[in-house]
Amino acid sequence: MAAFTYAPAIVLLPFVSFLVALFAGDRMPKGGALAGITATGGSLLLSIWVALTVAGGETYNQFVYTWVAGVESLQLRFGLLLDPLSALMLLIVCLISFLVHIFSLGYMNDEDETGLPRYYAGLGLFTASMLGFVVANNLLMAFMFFELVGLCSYLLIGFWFREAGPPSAAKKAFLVTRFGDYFFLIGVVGIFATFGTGLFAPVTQGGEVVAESFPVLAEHAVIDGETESIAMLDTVGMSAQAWFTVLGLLVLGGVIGKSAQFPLHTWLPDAMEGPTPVSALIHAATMVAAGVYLVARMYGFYAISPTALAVIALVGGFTALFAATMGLVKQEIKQVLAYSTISQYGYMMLALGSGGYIAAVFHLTTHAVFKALLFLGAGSVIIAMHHNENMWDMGGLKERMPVTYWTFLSGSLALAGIVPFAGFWSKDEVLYEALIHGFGTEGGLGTAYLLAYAMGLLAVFFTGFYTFRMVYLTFHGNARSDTARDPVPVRWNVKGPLAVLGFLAATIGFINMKPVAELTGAHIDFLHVWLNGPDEGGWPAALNTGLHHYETLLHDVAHVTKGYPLGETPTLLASAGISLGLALAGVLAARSLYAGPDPVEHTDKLGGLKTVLMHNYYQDEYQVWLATGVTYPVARAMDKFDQGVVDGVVNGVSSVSLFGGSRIRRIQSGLVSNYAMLLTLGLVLLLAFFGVMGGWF
Amino acid sequence: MIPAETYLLLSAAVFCIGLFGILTRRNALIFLMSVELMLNAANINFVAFSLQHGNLTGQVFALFGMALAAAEVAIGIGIILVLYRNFTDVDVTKATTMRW
Amino acid sequence: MAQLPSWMGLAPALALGLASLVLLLSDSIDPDTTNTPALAGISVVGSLVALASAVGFIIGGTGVPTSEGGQGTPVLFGGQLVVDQMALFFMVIVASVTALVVLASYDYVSEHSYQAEFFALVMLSATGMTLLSAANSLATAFVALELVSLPSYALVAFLKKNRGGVEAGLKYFLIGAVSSAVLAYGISLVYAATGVLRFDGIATAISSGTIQTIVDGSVQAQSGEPAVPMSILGVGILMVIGGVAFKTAAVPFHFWAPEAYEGAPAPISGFLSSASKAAGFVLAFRVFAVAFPIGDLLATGGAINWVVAFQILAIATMFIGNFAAATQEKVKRMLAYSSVGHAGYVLIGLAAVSASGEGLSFSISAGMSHLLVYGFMNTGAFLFIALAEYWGVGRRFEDYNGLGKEAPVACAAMTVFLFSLAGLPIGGGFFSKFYLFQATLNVGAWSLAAALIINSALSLFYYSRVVKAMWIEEPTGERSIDSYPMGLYTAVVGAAIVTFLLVPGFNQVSEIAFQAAQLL
Amino acid sequence: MWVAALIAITLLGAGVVFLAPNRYAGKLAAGISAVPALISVYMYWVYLTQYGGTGNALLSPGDIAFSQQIPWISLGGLEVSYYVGLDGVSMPLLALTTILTTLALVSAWTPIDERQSQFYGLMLLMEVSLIGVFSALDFFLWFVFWEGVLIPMYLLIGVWGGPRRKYAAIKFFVYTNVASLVMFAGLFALVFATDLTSLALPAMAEAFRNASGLPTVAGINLMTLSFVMMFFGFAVKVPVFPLHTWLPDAHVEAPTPVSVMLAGVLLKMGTYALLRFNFTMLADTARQLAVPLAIVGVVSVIYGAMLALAQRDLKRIVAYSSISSMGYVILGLVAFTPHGMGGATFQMISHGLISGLMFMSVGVIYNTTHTRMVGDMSGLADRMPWTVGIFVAAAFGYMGLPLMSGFAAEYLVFLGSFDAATLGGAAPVLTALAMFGIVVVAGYLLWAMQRTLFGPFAIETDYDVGPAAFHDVAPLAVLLLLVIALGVAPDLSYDMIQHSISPVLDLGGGA
Repeated sequence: MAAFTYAPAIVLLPFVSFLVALFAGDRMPKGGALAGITATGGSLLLSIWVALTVAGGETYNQFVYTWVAGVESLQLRFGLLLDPLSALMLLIVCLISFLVHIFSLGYMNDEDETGLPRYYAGLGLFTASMLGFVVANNLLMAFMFFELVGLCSYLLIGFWFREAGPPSAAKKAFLVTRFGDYFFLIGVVGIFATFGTGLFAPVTQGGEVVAESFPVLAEHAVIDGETESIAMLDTVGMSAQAWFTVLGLLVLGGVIGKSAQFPLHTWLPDAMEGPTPVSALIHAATMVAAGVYLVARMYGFYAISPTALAVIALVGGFTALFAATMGLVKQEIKQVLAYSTISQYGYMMLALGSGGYIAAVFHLTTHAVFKALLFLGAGSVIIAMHHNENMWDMGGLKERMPVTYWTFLSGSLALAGIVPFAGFWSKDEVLYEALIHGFGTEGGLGTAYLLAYAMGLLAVFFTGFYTFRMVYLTFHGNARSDTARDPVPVRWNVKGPLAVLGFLAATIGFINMKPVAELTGAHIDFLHVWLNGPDEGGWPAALNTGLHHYETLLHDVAHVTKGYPLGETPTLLASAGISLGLALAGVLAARSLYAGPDPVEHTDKLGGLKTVLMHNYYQDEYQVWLATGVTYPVARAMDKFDQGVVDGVVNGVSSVSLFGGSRIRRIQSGLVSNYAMLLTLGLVLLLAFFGVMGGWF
Repeated sequence: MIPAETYLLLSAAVFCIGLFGILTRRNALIFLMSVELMLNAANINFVAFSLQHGNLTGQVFALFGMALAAAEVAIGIGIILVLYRNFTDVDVTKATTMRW
Repeated sequence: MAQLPSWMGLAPALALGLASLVLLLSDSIDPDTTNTPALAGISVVGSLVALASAVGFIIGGTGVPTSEGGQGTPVLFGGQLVVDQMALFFMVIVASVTALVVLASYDYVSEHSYQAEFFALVMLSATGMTLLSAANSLATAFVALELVSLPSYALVAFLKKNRGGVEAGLKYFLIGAVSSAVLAYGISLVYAATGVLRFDGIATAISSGTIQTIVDGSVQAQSGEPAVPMSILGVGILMVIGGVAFKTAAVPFHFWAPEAYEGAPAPISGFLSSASKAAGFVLAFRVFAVAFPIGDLLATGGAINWVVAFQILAIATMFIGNFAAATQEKVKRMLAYSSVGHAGYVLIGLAAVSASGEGLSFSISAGMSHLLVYGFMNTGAFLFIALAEYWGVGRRFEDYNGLGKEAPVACAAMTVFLFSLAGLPIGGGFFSKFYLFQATLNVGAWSLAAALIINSALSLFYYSRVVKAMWIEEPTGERSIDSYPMGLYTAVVGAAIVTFLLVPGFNQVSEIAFQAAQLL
Repeated sequence: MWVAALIAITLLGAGVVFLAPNRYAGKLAAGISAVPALISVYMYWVYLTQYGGTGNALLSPGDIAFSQQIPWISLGGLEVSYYVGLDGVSMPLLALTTILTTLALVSAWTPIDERQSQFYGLMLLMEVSLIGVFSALDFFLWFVFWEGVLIPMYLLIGVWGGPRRKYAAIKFFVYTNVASLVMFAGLFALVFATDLTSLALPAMAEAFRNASGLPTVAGINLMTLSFVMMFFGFAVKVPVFPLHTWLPDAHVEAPTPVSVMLAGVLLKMGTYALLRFNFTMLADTARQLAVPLAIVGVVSVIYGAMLALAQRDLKRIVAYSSISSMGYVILGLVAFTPHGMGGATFQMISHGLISGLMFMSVGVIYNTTHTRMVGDMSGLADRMPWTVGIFVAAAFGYMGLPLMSGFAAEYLVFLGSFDAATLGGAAPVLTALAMFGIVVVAGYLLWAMQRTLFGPFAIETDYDVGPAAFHDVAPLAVLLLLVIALGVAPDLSYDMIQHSISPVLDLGGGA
């Protein structure tokens, strides 16, 4: 338990490094980088300790700080939930962040960038926010750190604020994700209002539940019909399941924004304006991962809502395919990676939606590694290329930067899903889960799964294609520019992180080789075991966050069932074979088109489709149009209305009064005879009035 | 004895004549005279009803009224005099520098 | 305190009258005297003695019946004059305003000839006002009223070479003459209908329905008990209302006011719009509360419900005065119109009466309180105008631009006056207006309350225009202020201090006013 | 005694500053105002540690902190007294007032360069009235202070304001005064209908609560009519759509320190009064009218935010966003839930700090660049990094960034109103609509920041654009720290607020 006592330090250490870098960074060597490295390194060690403790079967879910005590009302508290899922995520975040910090020494310090304290402060806060999000034991705390993550992305994407592009991209990133967070916030408020708690897992003391969690309450309401205590249902006039679906979808809004799912993915490619290490951090471990992690975190809540599951699966599948097609035609190395990120998170969503909880977490893990690797590799290339990111100006870097090449290749194979690299195992499992649940589940949900599966499968081919198009254009063939012929060498601080990640990208998939496990019967699906926990008792019983529990819910409530069209093992092998085959097909297609010494553009062959793809299906255009073509004119019109009508009425009242005044004063004509006349008239009128009233006449 | 209504009619008539003068004449002096007529209409009432009621209050008031009328004329003439000096006219409608 | 002889009750009036006689005497000895300090000194001493004696009497309990622990009410000349609390209250107003005005006039007239006449006329008019406060009969009231009016006609036209002043004097005089003729005729009709002029006698006649007479100072029914002809009485009352309306500058007898206030020397404008108006109101309050009791009038029926008349007049006066003031170009004329508007507010004192005739003493005390506060804030405002005229600052709003930079103390005082006039709680004006408002709501007179609110809102706009000019605008032309006249400054600052002190001290004022009104 | 000391010291200080030479007036005034600020912080501490459980000043007047009562006036049977005291609602507002005044005075050192002694004197005079407004427990006393705020404000805008200051000043002055009069009339209609003998607020609250058999005017119950009139009167001050049009003009024209006070404290007078009068004294009527009132609040939120989107002037943007923020307060108040009303009150404090911070930051930029137009400048971050840094922090505070006070306030309001019984089935919908404000606010603030603060440095000006002076940035930093402190630990204020709110919620109305 001692590890848990120090767990808050995992979050606080990077936060301290933020403060140190911000206020003392310019007086420190390396502009505060060392503080960040120390802090994330410390956090990494503590995370490992926590993970080991969790591996020992212990978990932790306690409140640590009372934010709002609440008088005769809800208490709002911060707490830590440390279970296998969050322990795993802590490891990922700390590791990536640590490596990114080191890499930044090469990418930022060695390039003599200004504003380093600000940079490292941003990284520190970013890491701290993400870690806070990961360990949050309730939805409110999660939301708060989720928002802080958004702030940090704004600060870091807009790091080069003296140029025009980065501030704009930063604004877009924050704004688009804020739009998603709007729904998330409604969801958070709604869940608190509905259940009176935002806990992800019940808090227990001495075996007694002292604070129930909302997924458990929801479960009781849907399965056991315990809805008396949920007053909100009467207010909204819906059935429990329908209302929970609404809430779940609202929360999903935030997920779609942060994890860059369709249609809120548009911020992510723009976010490439930030420094490349930041991109690595955002894509691999922090911001984008937050969305998917959130769904996994409160998976029990989604598992009871088939509609929400279908939406998640479809959004994920569609995004996977959609983003992959856009990645086909990009010319800049980071853009390709950006779209691949969107696509890969689509797979995770697909997995979550289709009941593949393990698959999603698995893909999250492997993706974190290989995507960080690819970005850092790209960063290395960018250093070498004097910050020219256009792949058509590269070529032939393979010989000049071997370390970068081989590690990048490792990452690319993982991304493309080539056996035995990490991405193959996880992506295969995602597709497999979608497939078997699609066949097994009755009704619309099953159809949705199959549709999502189809889209995900198709995306595998595109993934292989664009990944190796990138590899060939960047590293193979002849150098197409002077800088590519004479690239700037990179130092250990770049190569070191690449090497670590390159190794991991090749091997991390072994933690859950499900096909192998199935075939051999060996218990080597470690991740499955890790997240499943003991089948009876232990932490899954206390926290209700175990895989077994989720599968029960999926089966009992959403009726997600497995189906094997070809029998269990053949289906598994067929699925793996198809996806591998498609991935290889993509790789080969790329090779055939771009592998030569002097590759040429083939995009023109796509005709009109090229234009559409280059413009990203006009997604940006319509969203910009919504902002500047609709919202802004409406605002202008309202402003006119305000100035003209609302203020006009106010000014009108005063004008009318003053006009009345200017008329009334005309009575005073200056002629004393008129005065006498009016005086007499007044008297006569009074006389007449009272004469009639009093009956004098 | 002449009925009281007759006096009332007489005084009302005198009052109205005075009022008519005020409304129609522009010469300040005639204006002043018209006011005197109105005041005297009141005096008629006082004297007549003093007799009617058999007490002297009315008559006393009439005496006061005459004295005050005289004082008023004195002030009035003075003002009309300075009016003439400033506007070279005793037309009450000439002095209209202040209005609205 | 030993029982004083009853004539001592008139001490305030006597002090003022004596001062005016001394001034006249000095004038006849040395007609061309320009010994302003002496003349102004006599006037100030006279008015301060009057003020002191009036305040002393109020505190001493004069006018409060001995049964209630007071000194009793001095009744003089067979009931023609009574010195009750209300009389003393108004004597305080008149004496304070007079003191301020003569103090300010010290600087204002020092360049002019006929100074002794000026001060003598002011003091005579003030004497008339104090007498009017105590008048208990239509006869004395009429005489006192003329004593107020005649000197003031002359005062308005005091600057004989000033066309505006003369024109103002003429208009004031002509309208005044017509109005006093109307009043006299009205009095004659009341006399015709009731046979008496003393207020209590008229009240007896109305309540008993028979013509009265006075024998040896006591009111008796006339032999044969002839009935009061109600229609004649009604016309008479209406014409008395007319006479009162003139003095208080209420619609439709207000036409003289804007011109007279604008054309007259500014201290005189202040004198007329504060003291003279107060004198008109004391007559109105006394006549209508004592002589024409609304309860009896309603009970006997047929004559006139004068409350309705005052409601009409009050609303019309408020609206016409304030709306016309809103768009004026000259500060003084704006104040003149606002003075008309304030007459409308005070008329609520006679208008906020319930259908059964209740609430009169409450509303009258509200009107009295407002008049007292108004006496300071309005006089102060006009004296500030006098100061501006003294400096040769123009009359228009623009001419006041940036004055706050050169004369911050005076302008601060003016700001207090103006906001107090508008009814902001920076001066007593807020409380007195609230008191009036309370009076309207007390009897459920919604229309009066609404008119009060609307006009207060509007008045804030035009008062703040002056503040804006003084403090906010930049000075347009060259202007140099080279002297800071002692007398004017003392008067202006004094008035401002009193206006401000009436915020915490309003309680005393309202209590005395309420007591005075209840004793009627 | 404490409150009287605050008032007396500040008033005396105002007098001293009026007489001080212009050169020293600023520093003198700031020094003098630090005294009431420190005293109120001490009082706050005393309250926090000793009066933790004190109830509402209007509903449980027996045990009110720092109370003092002295008879003053008796008007026709109405007893008026000098009666002051503080509870958990007014204590934070009082502290906000005194602290913000001191900071605003410091921030005035740079921009105010003429007639300083008058400026600082008037600021202190205004502080006197503001202290009075939040501590008075007698209606008349309260109203005297309430109106007393307007006169210094009128002059402060009018004399030291921008090009259209005259129009703005008189509009502000007349508009808010008309509103006060309407409120006044509405309140007193009720006072006279209930035979009150005292104008002490607790007495009024009790009388109104027990009022029965009230007359109807034009078919409307007098209680409802009075409620509407009072709401109108206070809503102008808040301001609430469509009674807001004085605010952008006043804000834009007012000099920075005055804008700070206007947005930071003066607007809160309106919501404070709404809470005290409409929602405490007339709680039953408020519950009945909850849905229309909530709609007014929600419309204000969206309308203000949309208008802010259409502006180019930084100050105007913040001004309109204030309308938006105050809409949340209305929404929270009508909810009649612990977090709704508490959150609304907390939002008063929070918005006071954040909007003050925003206006101050804009002011610091304006002092340097002499323009506030979004299109006229870009890349200021290059030249004034600390100012811009704080500006960005403030803007995110305004957008409701967690761990800053704005988020706490808004979240609590939403939490309180989402299932408010008073709003019935409309509660979630209205709350969700109001929440959309957080998207729009991000839109216009981010847009404005991108255009002005970031990008290549460019501005057409003859002035030297460089870092701001220390005394310009220091108040910003203090405010930012307060914003973060309240965001991290809302209970520094929220606990006492809730304790004082709960008696209001316990009042009848079936809650």
